[in-house]
Amino acid sequence: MGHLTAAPIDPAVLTARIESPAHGAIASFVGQVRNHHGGRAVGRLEYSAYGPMAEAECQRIVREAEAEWPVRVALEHRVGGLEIGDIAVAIAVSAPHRDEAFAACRFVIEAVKRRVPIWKKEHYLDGAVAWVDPTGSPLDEVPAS
Amino acid sequence: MGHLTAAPIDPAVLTARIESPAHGAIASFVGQVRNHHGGRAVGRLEYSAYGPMAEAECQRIVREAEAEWPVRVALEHRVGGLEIGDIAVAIAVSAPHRDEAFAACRFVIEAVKRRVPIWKKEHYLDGAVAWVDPTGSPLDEVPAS
Amino acid sequence: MPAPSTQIVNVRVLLFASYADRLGLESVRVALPLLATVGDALDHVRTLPGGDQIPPRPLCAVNLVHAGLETRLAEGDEIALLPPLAGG
Amino acid sequence: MPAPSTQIVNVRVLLFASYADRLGLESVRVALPLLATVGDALDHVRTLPGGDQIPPRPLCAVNLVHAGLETRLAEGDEIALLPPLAGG
Repeated sequence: MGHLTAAPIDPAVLTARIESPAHGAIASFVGQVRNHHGGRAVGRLEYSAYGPMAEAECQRIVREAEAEWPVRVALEHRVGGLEIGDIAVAIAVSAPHRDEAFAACRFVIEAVKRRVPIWKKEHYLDGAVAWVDPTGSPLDEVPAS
Repeated sequence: MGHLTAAPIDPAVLTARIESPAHGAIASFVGQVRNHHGGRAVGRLEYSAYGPMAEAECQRIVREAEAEWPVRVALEHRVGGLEIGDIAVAIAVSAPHRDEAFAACRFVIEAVKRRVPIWKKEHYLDGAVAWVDPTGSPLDEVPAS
Repeated sequence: MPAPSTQIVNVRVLLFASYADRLGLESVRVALPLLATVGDALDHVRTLPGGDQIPPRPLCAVNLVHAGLETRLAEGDEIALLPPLAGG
Repeated sequence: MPAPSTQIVNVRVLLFASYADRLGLESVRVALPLLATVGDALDHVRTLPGGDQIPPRPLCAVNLVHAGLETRLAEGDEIALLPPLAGG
């Protein structure tokens, strides 16, 4: 397993895991904590997960990508508290050629966002806190007291 | 300038150059020397360039990407002798969102391949040497003596 | 007539993130009639205090796999009610 | 009648990679008539020993910018004949 981690993510470690002398192309994606969301200044955030399912779903996504394209895929998602600029998710994909590397990398990040049970609570600089709903506005906002 | 380098490329250095607290997405591409090409075992290779034009063209490509999308782009291409697994080209693109990061990253690698005057001489394990022509077969092959 | 115990499936429903906050709980044990579905478990949870804040068709999973409301439940199943995902 | 010097453009043609190997040289100075084009410079280079190995319509550049064969040349221009690119 090991797709979820509470420790900082190092993209170079992921890349090292999937490099191969037969693979000429590596496409990567890194998602980092932004300092704003929906026009509001974000101070920090927390990712929580349904751990066992999130691990299982990440593993299924990696296997699907590796079955669909001639690629090797590394995927890690951070959980717990993150600061601005911290890496939330990192994906590295190696392939013989770039078309496959890009296609698989894009597939993995889209699948992670659509399928992996992880939730994000944003702490805004104005003191408010909200669960983020990518399908709409922040949910269940707790206003600054 | 500085898009061409005779020294090993470190993707982490490129990423550090384009990171921004406002940018949540980083898409990267790395091209490495493969151990085969056209069914033949490659031992090492040499990249040569029309240096001043290659630098100018890389700079134009980066500027075009940064004009087309809200991105920051870092691009380096290695020249000189490379071994299997060495990085030949690295691109890192940061953007507020992943669509733009992927689109600009893809644009840059395609433009590099189509427009930057760099040539590759492959040294095969059987002793032969050839200039690579991506539009056809190896050119001007010098057979093993 | 079969024994009553065979007429019931005991399942656990897990709640996460905003749903857990709304109900003030992370897990509920539910006993449902034989042939009950994920939708039946959901209906039960929505009768709990705060449960009306869960939408009628949330994302659901059974035993760590995404599942539709029509999915038939078996004894010991772990059902999860998943708020809108926000990973990545 | 203008002085003869105004009737001529002096340019430099650079050769790279396989083209440089074929002709055994990396750079040629060429004097061409006024209004000459990249194509005219190319035609001259193709008359040199080994020059027939350069294709009739190679990739070309003038002063570090990709240029077509019809591009008009000016005094001091640097023309480059570029074999198929293989960077990236």
